[in-house]
Amino acid sequence: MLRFLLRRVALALVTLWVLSVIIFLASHALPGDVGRRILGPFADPRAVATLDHSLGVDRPLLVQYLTWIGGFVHGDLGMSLSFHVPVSQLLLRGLGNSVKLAAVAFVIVVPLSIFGGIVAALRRGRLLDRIITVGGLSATAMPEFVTSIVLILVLSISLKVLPISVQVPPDADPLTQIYHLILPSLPLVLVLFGYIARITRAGMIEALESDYTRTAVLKGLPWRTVVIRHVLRNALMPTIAVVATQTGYLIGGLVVIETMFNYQGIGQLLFTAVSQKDFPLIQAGVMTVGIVYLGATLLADISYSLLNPRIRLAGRE
Amino acid sequence: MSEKLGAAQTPALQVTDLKLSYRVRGRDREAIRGVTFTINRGESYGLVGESGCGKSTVAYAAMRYLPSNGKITSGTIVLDGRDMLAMDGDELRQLRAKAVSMVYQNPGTALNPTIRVGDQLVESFVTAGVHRHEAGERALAMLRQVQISDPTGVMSRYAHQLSGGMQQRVVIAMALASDPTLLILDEPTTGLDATVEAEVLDLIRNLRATFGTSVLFISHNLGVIARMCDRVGVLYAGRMVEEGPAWELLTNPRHPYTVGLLRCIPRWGLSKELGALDTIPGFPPGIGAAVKGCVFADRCGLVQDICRTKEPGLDPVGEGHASRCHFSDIAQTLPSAERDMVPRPPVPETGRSALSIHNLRRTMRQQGSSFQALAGIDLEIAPGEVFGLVGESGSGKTTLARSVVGLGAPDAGSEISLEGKPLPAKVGQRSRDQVRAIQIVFQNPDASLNRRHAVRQILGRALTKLTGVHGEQRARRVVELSESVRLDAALLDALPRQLSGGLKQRVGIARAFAGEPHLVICDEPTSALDVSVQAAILNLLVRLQRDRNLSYIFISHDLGVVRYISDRIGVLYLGRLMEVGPADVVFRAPHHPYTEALLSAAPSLEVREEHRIRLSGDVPSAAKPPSGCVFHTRCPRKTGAICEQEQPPLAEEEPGHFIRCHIPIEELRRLQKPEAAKEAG
Amino acid sequence: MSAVISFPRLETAASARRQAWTERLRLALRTPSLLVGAAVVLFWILCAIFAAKIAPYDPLQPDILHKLLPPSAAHRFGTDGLGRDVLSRVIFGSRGILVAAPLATLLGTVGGTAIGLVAGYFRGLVEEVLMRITDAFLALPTIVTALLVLAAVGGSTTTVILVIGLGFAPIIARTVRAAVLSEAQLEYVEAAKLRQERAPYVMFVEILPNVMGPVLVEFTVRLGYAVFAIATLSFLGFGIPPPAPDWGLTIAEQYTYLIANLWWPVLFPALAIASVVIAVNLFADGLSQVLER
Amino acid sequence: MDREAQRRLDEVRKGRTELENNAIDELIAGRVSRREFIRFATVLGFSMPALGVVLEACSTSSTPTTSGNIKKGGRLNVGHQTPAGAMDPILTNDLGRLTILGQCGEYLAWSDSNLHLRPVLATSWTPNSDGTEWTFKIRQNVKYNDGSGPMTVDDVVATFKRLADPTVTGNNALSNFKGVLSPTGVSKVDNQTVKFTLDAANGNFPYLVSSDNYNAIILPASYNGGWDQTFIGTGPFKLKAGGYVVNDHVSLDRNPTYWDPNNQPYLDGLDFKFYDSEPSAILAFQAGSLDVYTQFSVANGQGLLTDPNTTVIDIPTSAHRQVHLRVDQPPFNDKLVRQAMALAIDRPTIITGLWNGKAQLANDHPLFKMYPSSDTSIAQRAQDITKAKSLMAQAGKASGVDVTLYTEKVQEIPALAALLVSAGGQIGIRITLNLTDSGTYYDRYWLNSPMGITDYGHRGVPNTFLSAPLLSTGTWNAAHFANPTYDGYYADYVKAVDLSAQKAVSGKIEQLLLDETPMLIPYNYDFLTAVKKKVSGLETSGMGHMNFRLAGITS
Repeated sequence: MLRFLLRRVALALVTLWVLSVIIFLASHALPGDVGRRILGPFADPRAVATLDHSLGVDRPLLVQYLTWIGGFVHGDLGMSLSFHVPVSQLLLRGLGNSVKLAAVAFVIVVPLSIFGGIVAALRRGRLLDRIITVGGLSATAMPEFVTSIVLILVLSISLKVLPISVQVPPDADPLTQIYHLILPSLPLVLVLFGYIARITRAGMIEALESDYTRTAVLKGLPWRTVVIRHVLRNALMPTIAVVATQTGYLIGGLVVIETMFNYQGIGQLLFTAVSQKDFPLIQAGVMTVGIVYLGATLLADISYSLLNPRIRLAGRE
Repeated sequence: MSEKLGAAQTPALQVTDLKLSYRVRGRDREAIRGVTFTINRGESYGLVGESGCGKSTVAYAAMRYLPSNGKITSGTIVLDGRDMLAMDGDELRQLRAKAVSMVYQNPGTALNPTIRVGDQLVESFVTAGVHRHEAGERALAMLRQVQISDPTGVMSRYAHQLSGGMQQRVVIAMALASDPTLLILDEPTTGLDATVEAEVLDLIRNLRATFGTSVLFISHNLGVIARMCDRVGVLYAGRMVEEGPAWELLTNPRHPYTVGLLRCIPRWGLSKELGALDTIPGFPPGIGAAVKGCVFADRCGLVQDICRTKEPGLDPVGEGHASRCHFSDIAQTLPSAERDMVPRPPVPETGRSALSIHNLRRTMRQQGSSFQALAGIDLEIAPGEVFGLVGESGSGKTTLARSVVGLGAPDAGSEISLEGKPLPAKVGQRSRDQVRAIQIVFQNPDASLNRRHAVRQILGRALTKLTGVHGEQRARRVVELSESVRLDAALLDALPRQLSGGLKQRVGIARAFAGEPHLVICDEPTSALDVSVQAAILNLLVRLQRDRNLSYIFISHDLGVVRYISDRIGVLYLGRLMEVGPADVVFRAPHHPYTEALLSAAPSLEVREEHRIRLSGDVPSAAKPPSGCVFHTRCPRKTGAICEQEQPPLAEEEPGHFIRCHIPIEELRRLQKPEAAKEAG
Repeated sequence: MSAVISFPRLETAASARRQAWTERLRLALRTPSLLVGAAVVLFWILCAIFAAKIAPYDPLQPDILHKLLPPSAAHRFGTDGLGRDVLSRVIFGSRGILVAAPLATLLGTVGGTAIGLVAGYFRGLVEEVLMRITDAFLALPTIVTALLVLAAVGGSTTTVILVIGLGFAPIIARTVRAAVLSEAQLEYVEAAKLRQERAPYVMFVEILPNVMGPVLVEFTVRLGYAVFAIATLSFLGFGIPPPAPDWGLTIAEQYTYLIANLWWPVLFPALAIASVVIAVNLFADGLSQVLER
Repeated sequence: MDREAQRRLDEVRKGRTELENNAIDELIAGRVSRREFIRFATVLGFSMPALGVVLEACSTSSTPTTSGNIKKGGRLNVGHQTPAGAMDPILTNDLGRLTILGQCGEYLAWSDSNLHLRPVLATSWTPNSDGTEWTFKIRQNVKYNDGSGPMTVDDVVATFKRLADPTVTGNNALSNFKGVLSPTGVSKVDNQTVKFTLDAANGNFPYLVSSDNYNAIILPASYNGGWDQTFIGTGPFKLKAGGYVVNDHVSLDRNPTYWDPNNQPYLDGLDFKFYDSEPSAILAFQAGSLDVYTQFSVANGQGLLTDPNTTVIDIPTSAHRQVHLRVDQPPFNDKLVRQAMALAIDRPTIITGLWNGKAQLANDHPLFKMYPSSDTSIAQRAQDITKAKSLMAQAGKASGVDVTLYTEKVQEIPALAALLVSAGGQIGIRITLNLTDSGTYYDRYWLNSPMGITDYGHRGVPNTFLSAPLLSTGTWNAAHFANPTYDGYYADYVKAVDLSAQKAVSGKIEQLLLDETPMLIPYNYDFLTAVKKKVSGLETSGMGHMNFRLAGITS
């Protein structure tokens, strides 16, 4: 178990390092000159050169990389070129906001889709199964910007049941905050629903067709007990891993959603950074996305291994 | 118990004219074509037949547990006096909870991997109506009854922490929790090692005696059936073709299929010198195939016109013995399908060796720890010799085979030489001649043949790479090669999945022979096949070996098969050869205690109940081999401290007969006398 | 000598193969999701090919005095903010995505399959290095990778194809590697080694055909996501540049009209995207069902 | 003009410079319109009473519009473009920042929507006779919004020395002061007076110290960076504690120490919420989370224009899209082809269709009608396909030419590009579009493309428009236009301080540019601000300033 975890952590760290190199190289492929980007097209070339020098972007790549990654390790992510504030400040706030939004989406989607997947598997091949799988597939297939528009039109503008604005007074109580986040989280919910439900359904079907389920049924256990005690526990294990890998997908969705709803999360921050070629922010932002994803998958690995006695007890005996 | 006695008059299970079909690709295909049988109270009833004949389907039908596409189209199933097909869900559940239980193949998957074994067992008791407080105690007691040594410890473990044998004991314990009227055992020991299998079978016999449970025992292995059952039914293509008392049926079969099946089996003491094995040509009708007349007519050597038009009834041919054959009286005159086996001249003692292995060691890593899969093997194989290698799983048989062909390099210091010349460790380093000289026939043709390559491509590529032929010549050689393994040239364009198991294995054999090898390693080449097919493959291998005078290393866990085909035999245990000698010598006492245990564990058609020795426990982990003689932990003949401290040498006790044991051969001979006498008789 | 054993149920292996194909085709015809998916995709392919014949107007021709006309007989889907015919733009819009999405997916599939094959076959250091790079890319959502690259090189159809391909390659590499790992354990691979086949032969001739099933399924699944991703990139302004009648771009350009209840310039491209993605996904779903059996 | 008026006019004339008297003469003679006069007079620094006298004498009147019924208190939610960089006056170069600057800081003068200057921190100003020296009287007893102060002449001097200093990194004010004002040219005369000695004569200098030069808010002499922490200035609002969150919002409170006792802000405060994308801001405005959305485009704001609950404040500006036609490369190296392209464009249709009328016709030169110095008598170019085709034939290009149009994906520019494609197509100029993000356009294509559309913001005076993109030495000369005659005209224009002289040069420039056609300018577009009906009193400017001082919520 410990060995397993250590290996996973080590792998994640190596992956992170590779990621940092990729990001660094990619962001240095950005065209144009950093100083020019900061000072704008109408600035004096001498001023640009001076700024470049003071930023250190005229030094060798390796030196720049080491400086950057060194700063990163110490929590110094540099200054944002477009906002002139420390990148860490922007990212922390963005991440906090995104986590709120993602949490609302997860809280809605995870129980819903798992339940949907379970129901579909239990009604396999019947109408309800078709509705859930095809419906889920369709929802997953719709780009967030398409669903957002429809949801805004229907829920906010026509029915006026949800506020369109995600801006909550900062001192608002948590319930109000959540209320404001429901609408933007719905497109994410739709995208994730089909996916998680599908995996849950597949896991359920595999578990339902397994020998141990047959054992349980032939033991004469009531069907409810078979499902709850024997099937679910095994069926939901792959779902956990999937839910975690969906965080990556979720961040991709957040770029769109946050931009559309003008929600100051990491997605919008990334979008802005990329639009404005604010490379310290791009680097740190993309790194953060990577860290969040790897952290989430690591967390999933850990919970998976805790739930799976095969891994939990490995090395013992 | 009292309930059972009270109901003693009604049979435990009564299946009448059961017909069942599966809906496959939109069509209902009949799999069970009318099966009738009765299992009486306390009776053990065996159901045998080759794969696809419908054994398991009948078993699951008896529990009314069918896949969603399966449908019972007619017939009745009466269990414990109750009509199962008329039950609603709750009644059925009650019945399963209390009256009928099942144990099946792969105990590892039958147990829930995420629930502690104890909890699963307790659950069985609770479901059967035992009070929750009491269930724990009862579970422990039951574990003791299935002879689990540390029941408390096992209760708190998960399935994956138990060995296969232990898992099966737990499953059996669960099945017996409800003290069922009927226990269905579906290939309960398939996949277990011979010694473990013997133990489990013994356990089942004993438990049956204790509980008085009726048993439906399903197996493809006639030997197991013979040992376990009172009465036997032979299924063929969803039809009961013969039924009778076990002993009577196996010694005096009255249906050509049973006769053929029995003849296919390499019986005890039978060797290739004594003649070819019989085979059953052709294929059984598939599920849903329209059958007119006798289901066996297409493959029957006694077939007459009437067989194709009129279906014979299951008519009595003796006391409780019935056969579904128009000619049951002459069934045993079934002509043999293979007649061409001539005794082979004995291996010439030229003193040359085809393959020489010296101090072969192989250290392998698994989950971070390393272990010796092979711990110093010395072996000489003469040209034209068949060397049989037996041993349980994990003994290193396959590792040895792989080392010889050059897949997976042995440790430094190991020496393998081919015809006197040292052989590079890895196949990539070997010359083309060396590569073509040593080839292998794999166990599972499904895995060893590329699913996407046609037979012609598989054979042609092997010919090109091994012999360098191209174009026209290659095309001709492919045809020759396929004919040499008796594969119709029309099948050359087929993909492996379009071929039956036996045909696939012929392709595998042809491929191994493409480069005209000097040494072929046969790694369990028939263990995935039905006995009738196995016989044909064994015959083929014998013929090829005889015609080309090449050497085999023949690996198998089936002692009968090894005995049949081998000239010499080596017995492997934990990466060490425990005994090596001429086949007939090794099979005749005295033998190494491990060989003795293996021999006595092997289920066979001969009744040899009195003198069996049993090994307790499982094969120790190769990562932590026992000190001294590696076998001492399980050895029934262990003499004392010396066995634990000192590894005995592989000593030549008789000319050509080597045994690795501290016990002197005379002592072994004395200890094993009774069996030896039996064997000789 | 006993007779050579023949296969009684088949005349020749060739007919056996034909039978296998017809069997599979029959199975495909009995899989509704596959059929519906294929039909819709085919519909759009026809639209793309014959766009010039079908479309009533030039999709790029503005007529700003007749902008934002609701659907009518002259303009079945109405006109957009520049007075261009929405129907014609939707029809022509199929072109970009139907070229870009398959190309991007193909690129990702070919690249990913190669990486997966090499990693799964060679194991050891090669595998470690490849998989770490793959993992690093996997840690980023495709959209983020795409933004990163598009920011660097600017948006054009070519870069979008390349970047989506780049984003997909690691995902496909993972799938292929897993399949290769289990294939490589099978003995036919050892049989190949036992006749001294070179690694490329083993990878591409022996193993590849056997992992084509998962690759094919992955391809169709990715294809659906490619449509999704390309549309999203266009929407974010990093994809195919205007004035192309690209659906995602059109939605981005016109979605504010929704507020003024001018729904037609947005709804129709949105439906088009949805129909393509759903169709491709249905097709993928059906295909995996057919291949599974 | 009655005698009394005449007498008072004469009084006013007495203290005036020659330039000022010249302006008055022009007005009386009817050579300048009242509007032009006011503008010119304010440039020259007529004090309000004096201006009033002149206009009254000429039977005109100037009464600033005031709104009634505004209640005191309340806050407004303002949707606003995200500031594109550090909140620092000297670095500011975008609407996102300048609007915020203007809430907390003030300028010497305010340039209103009609390009009239109104005294703010300066009470009056006067040029010397040739326009090389300008003297400003500074308002007294003005406190800063942190309670410090009062603002002194030293503060003003320090502010402008900094703004004119070319060594300050990222100094955006240089675009106005380069060649006009050096740090040494700023001097304190006395405790109430500042003198600017210019590098060259400039008749429009007061605009450069007004709100049109948005960098020029007056800061304490002690100011040394870090504006985003303090938001210091003399304006009607101040930063609410912790109210600035980068990339998110700014919350401002009323400045309780605001200097003007008669014009205290009604509002308790303003909450600016930043939006990266216009559609999301419009959605938020539409859904009621915003009271004001500072600037929206017609393309995205169709809904706002027709919304009964919304007032649209519509200010004409000199902001425009400049389509450069590179004169030293085919196909536009031929004047005839350039003219043909210009004649192919149907400007009124574009204004109606693309802008819903919220734009003004322009005539392919930057001397827009809104500038008093422009010569409005030059005929407006109109679509003439026949003539365009014959010009193409005349140029030997009857079979057509191919060209790539590069531009940025900003606001309606892609639509304009599409319309140009369609216009060119009519006469055989086959245009391929290459649209990129702004950064790429300016980095790579702007100055290196045969044809491009560049986005030019509002300027209070045309000087920059006439120099940078058109002079042979011009730094933004994307058309690579090099015409000595033009360069000469430009020098004359800048030197001219006399309105009629300016107009005369303007006419020549306009004609030359129409003939040469190095650029197409189809329109000036209006600055549109969306305000909820309940909000009143908001004053906007073409530059993008939002004067919330007199804004409030109506009861």
